[in-house]
Amino acid sequence: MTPATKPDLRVRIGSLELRNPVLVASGIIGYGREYERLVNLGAIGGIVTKTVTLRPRAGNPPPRVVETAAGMLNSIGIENPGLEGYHAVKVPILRDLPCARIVSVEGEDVAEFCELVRGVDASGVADAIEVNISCPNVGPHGMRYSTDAGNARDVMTAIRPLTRLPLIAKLTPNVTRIAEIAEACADHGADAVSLVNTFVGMAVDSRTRKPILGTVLGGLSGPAIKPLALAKVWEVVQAVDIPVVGMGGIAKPADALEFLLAGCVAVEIGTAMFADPGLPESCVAGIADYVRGMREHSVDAVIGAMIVPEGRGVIRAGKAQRENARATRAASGGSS
Amino acid sequence: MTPATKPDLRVRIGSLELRNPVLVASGIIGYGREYERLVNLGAIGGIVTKTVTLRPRAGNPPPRVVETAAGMLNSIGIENPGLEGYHAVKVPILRDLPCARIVSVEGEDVAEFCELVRGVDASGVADAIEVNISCPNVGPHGMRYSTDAGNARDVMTAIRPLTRLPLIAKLTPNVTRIAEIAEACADHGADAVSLVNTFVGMAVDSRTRKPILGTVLGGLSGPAIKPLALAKVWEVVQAVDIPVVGMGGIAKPADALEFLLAGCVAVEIGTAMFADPGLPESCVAGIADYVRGMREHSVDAVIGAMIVPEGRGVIRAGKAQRENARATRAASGGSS
Amino acid sequence: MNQVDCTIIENRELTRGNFLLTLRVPRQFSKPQPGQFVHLRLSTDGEPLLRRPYSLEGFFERGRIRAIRIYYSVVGRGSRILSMHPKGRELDLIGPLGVGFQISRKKKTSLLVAGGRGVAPLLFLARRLRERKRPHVFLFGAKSKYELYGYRDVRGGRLHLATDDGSVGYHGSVLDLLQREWEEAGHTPDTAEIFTCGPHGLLHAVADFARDRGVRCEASLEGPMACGVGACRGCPIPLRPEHDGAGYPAMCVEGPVYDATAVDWERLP
Amino acid sequence: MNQVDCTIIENRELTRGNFLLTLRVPRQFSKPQPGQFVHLRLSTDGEPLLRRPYSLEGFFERGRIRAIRIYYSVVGRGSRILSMHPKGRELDLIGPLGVGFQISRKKKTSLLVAGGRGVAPLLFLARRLRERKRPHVFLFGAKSKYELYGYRDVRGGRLHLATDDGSVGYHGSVLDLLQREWEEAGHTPDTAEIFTCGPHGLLHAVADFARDRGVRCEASLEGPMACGVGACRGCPIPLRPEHDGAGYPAMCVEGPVYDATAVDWERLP
Ligand SMILES: Cc1cc2nc3c(=O)[nH]c(=O)nc-3n(C[C@H](O)[C@H](O)[C@H](O)COP(=O)(O)OP(=O)(O)OC[C@H]3O[C@@H](n4cnc5c(N)ncnc54)[C@H](O)[C@@H]3O)c2cc1C
Ligand SMILES: Cc1cc2nc3c(=O)[nH]c(=O)nc-3n(C[C@H](O)[C@H](O)[C@H](O)COP(=O)(O)OP(=O)(O)OC[C@H]3O[C@@H](n4cnc5c(N)ncnc54)[C@H](O)[C@@H]3O)c2cc1C
Ligand SMILES: Cc1cc2nc3c(=O)[nH]c(=O)nc-3n(C[C@H](O)[C@H](O)[C@H](O)COP(=O)(O)O)c2cc1C
Ligand SMILES: Cc1cc2nc3c(=O)[nH]c(=O)nc-3n(C[C@H](O)[C@H](O)[C@H](O)COP(=O)(O)O)c2cc1C
Ligand code: FES
Ligand code: FES
Repeated sequence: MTPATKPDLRVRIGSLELRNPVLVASGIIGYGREYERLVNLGAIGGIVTKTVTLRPRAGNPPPRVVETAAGMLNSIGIENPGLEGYHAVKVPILRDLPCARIVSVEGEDVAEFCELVRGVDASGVADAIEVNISCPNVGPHGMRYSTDAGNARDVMTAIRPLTRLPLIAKLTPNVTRIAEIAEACADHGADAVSLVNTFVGMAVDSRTRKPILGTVLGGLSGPAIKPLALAKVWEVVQAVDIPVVGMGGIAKPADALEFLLAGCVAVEIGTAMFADPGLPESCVAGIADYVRGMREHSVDAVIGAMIVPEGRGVIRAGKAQRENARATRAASGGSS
Repeated sequence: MTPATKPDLRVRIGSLELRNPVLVASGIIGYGREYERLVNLGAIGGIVTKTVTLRPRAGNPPPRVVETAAGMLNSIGIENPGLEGYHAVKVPILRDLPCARIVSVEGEDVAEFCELVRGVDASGVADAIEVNISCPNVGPHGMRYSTDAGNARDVMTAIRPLTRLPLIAKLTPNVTRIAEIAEACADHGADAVSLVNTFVGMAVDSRTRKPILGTVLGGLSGPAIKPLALAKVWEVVQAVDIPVVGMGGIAKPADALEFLLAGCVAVEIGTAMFADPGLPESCVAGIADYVRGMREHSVDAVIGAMIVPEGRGVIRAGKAQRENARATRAASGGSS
Repeated sequence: MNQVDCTIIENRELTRGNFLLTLRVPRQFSKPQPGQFVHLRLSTDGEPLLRRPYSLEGFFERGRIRAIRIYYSVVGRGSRILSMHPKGRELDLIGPLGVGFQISRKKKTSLLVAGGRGVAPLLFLARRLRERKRPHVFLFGAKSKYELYGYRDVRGGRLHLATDDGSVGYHGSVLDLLQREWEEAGHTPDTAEIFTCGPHGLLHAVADFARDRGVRCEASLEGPMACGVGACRGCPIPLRPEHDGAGYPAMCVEGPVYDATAVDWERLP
Repeated sequence: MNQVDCTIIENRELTRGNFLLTLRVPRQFSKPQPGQFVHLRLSTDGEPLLRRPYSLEGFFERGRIRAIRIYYSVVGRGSRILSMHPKGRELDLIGPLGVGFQISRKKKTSLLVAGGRGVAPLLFLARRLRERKRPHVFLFGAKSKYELYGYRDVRGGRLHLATDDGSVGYHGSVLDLLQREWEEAGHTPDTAEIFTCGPHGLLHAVADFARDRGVRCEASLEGPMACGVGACRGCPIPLRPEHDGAGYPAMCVEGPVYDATAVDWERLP
């Protein structure tokens, strides 16, 4: 077990063990099929599916995407086949994936969330559920759930008894204090929180004098938001004990490391994958190299290892778990 | 008065008439002196000074700036000579400036805001006051004022009787609903609101495992935030009737136009000026060209001229005023 | 479809702002159909952030060398960067993507209606029609003779040119040429079909022309794309009300060539 | 100080990743002092967003032609872009900026302590000292002989070299050279002063050396900058506790050359 051996990159989100901390974010890779020739899913931790809603959604009118400085705005509007379509069309695809399958769901009210969680649980192919209480693109409903800690609590309280799958609550950054919402989720049964979803943004075409997106407003993602995403993560890792999954603008392995160092147990890769489908795999390699460079043998040594200046914060998220994992591994005497 | 004549770019913020709608943002150009050889202040609308606080501030420990994807993080910490230093050192500089002088102030509580407004009013060189209730870099105090509509109301209510100068409340974007704070300012005496101040952000150096900024968190500015700034502006222009001054990521004339089209009566140029000190002047030229291209003779034709898709919003900000201006000019039969 | 590294053989400015890019592609790049596109990564430093889609102007095999050609205009930051790439530079592309033009089983005359740089995929199609010995007529309109790229290659069928400034061919729109060809040659929906590519306004007009007459008509569409492979749903094709329920086909996988008479042109970006 | 457009006369890679850039500057560019810097705009498309500060390696006038030289290393995106700019390209720069090295009125021997690419402003200073016929000793340390740039130009004073790998000169640190020079030549605070530029660790050590002996010592500092002209307060120089009350001098206007014994090196980024 010298640093030269293959480092142990396994991490846990509740009862789910991932082979490494690199996931693909929701909305980026569909349900895995479209990118199957471009991404080696067997090398990464897992994927989060496009969000499933109860009824099918055709999505928003075009244009739905526009590139901005180091970012992109989207207003997809959760185009998806609905829960029935999920069962009929997507479950068979997910069944064969060689990595963890985290199914993302979003309801318009508590009852819908319950139905979705029951449905996904019954589908038998989900390794975890990402509870999308944060999409900025589906009007007042999504925003309502996303910006109010009380609603987050109601959703989590209602769905928690319905499944034994790990529940990851996905948070919006478009709030004054994201930690409040994270706390509400942690206190009411979430096994982890993931953040950030997109930031509300807008672009205007001065030639046509029109907003560029059909919906006027959309969600900003990509490298432009990385500093903002990290700050939100920083707020949350100091507020909750459950694991935090970080994302927002990751475009190279060093970006993924910033999130892990800041206390995230795993990361999700989004927009930058459109240009570089190999990015999730290269992040895995970069993290392994980094662990080796630290002369450590497990990614646990990286998570939350940021050196925080005196009096400027303490990372709580996932700490107990990490210490526990370390102890277990020490006791069992070995890594993979 | 054919479109070929020089367009009338004058705009009003309360009782202040600007020769054109292009200002330099607070914290970018000091009090005008440092950039005097690089910027033709006589060609632009005005400058907003570095924020003045009651007591001198040495600012935050280094590093204070770091470049990110299409943006920069800063944690200057309002380094300034305090109100006394302002009187002694800065007033003489401001006196000679060939453009409007908007003095930015920030207090740690209502009493400090009052003292600052009285002091700046008495200094006799301010054409307006920008009330900075939004700085993310001075810890709990700034953030407290910035994220709570009640505090905004208290500050505005207290300072309004102390001066006849136009008061422009500068808002933070780091809130769930910025319109609430804008409304509180509008209802309690603000002549205008300006937005956005920086977004809270963070960067980590994975090589040293340390946060890059000395304060861990800083404020993100530059082109990266333009879509976010526009979305905040869009929220505010639909909520208040007073003029809105827009900023955030303007790096070319077309960016300035996006803000004007979305309903801003003026814009402030920030970070992008560090690379291109001629930017404010080229924005003025670009706006004039655009007015000509529309075959109009006044910038009033641009402000709020965005074509909004059916049912997706109505621009209120500055409308009455603009219509009024149009009527007055029509009656007086001419522009400049 | 594959992600491959290819090498710039040539990247030449033909007329002001219009470039012909020839790329050597490896074996893994499967044989493309006319109308298909590739998704090009223009830089690896994140600027621009997204890939850019380009239709294929042609595919060529000579011995063991395979090459593709793209005809492109400099319109923004991505294409500007592309125009500066020297010969020998490697480019990462994903392709061939999307569905191309579908030539009817039934032997019909293909009317190819090209506007400006939209000529690119139609040149590819014309070569294919010629190989298959299918009758076709090539109608090509552009601003001026300087924008008339590639038509000298068109050999298998009749060729009619139009320019806005009258510098070559008919002085006016290619739409007039279509109208004239239709009437003078006596085409019917049973004997002819239309393939078109060009500016939005032209496609819209050709689509109306076809719908009015009940002619089969395919257009190669353009619009913003992110993934290019059908995963992100960022490239919806808006359909006319009578197609409601079909949702929004994705331009990148169900297009970019699509039934022009079904598209709601008012709502296409 | 002015904003001027200047033209690249030469941009040559001397050793792996280390470039010498020669720029023709217009008349409005006033005569710079050794230790001053220029703020270069490396691209106009916003990437990178900020200018980059570079010390002057030299200033040359021949007839009506004025030129400056910069010796730089490729370390990140900005310098990489700079390294790709061809001869003839125009670059927008602001300068000369900041305060340079202050040679004492009183005639002292200047000990120039250079580490790696930090040699650049000291070469400029050495030329100035030679012109003024001031005694000086040039101590230069680098990783290996390949990083020893420009020392052949040093003609006015004694020269001692050190390399980490022993490939040329003393096998070890330039700090040892300073120590030896100090002792062997019998310098005192009254007869000698130190000017230094190089990596953070070296400057810190030289500063400690100087403070211990009460020698006047100026260092050319580096750190992130935004405006470069004193407006944004983004480039604070942290001072040692005994200088509390002086606040944070701005590196760009009160530096980049600053009293090394006053700097709090632990807190300098
Ligand atoms: C399937 C497909 C095939 C294409 N084939 C070709 C081709 O063969 N040759 C060619 O020159 N171009 C083609 N295009 C268009 C090409 O993709 C765009 O010109 C390119 O993406 C512009 O990138 P940019 O960074 O230079 O411009 P940007 O900076 O992204 O944009 C510059 C301007 O062009 C507009 N624009 C951007 N993308 C598009 C687009 N896709 N359609 C219309 N307007 C756009 C923007 O609104 C903006 O006003 C094709 C597009 C698609 C979707
Ligand atoms: C007054 C002054 C004079 C300078 N003179 C020279 C010179 O003569 N020759 C030369 O090669 N360089 C010089 N530098 C440093 C030079 O400015 C940086 O190397 C350059 O800004 C890096 O830009 P980049 O975009 O290539 O790197 P970035 O992508 O910005 O950064 C790459 C890496 O370098 C680090 N870095 C960035 N800027 C600095 C900096 N200013 N100081 C230390 N580390 C930094 C970053 O943290 C990062 O790790 C000087 C700096 C200052 C302030
Ligand atoms: C095109 C697109 C579609 C997205 N769809 C979803 C979605 O359906 N559900 C969801 O939770 N997040 C969705 N997201 C948000 C991403 O999962 C992620 O939170 C966000 O993009 C930030 O990460 P990035 O900057 O790496 O892209 C979408 C993002 C993009 C760009
Ligand atoms: C270095 C720096 C210092 C700033 N200082 C202040 C300040 O003192 N007061 C203030 O109200 N805003 C300050 N700001 C915020 C700007 O005025 C502006 O709101 C913000 O940068 C967004 O605009 P931009 O993206 O164009 O830079 C500062 C911004 C920067 C980059
Ligand atoms: S571009 Fe992603 S689905 Fe078409
Ligand atoms: S870089 Fe702006 S004050 Fe020095």
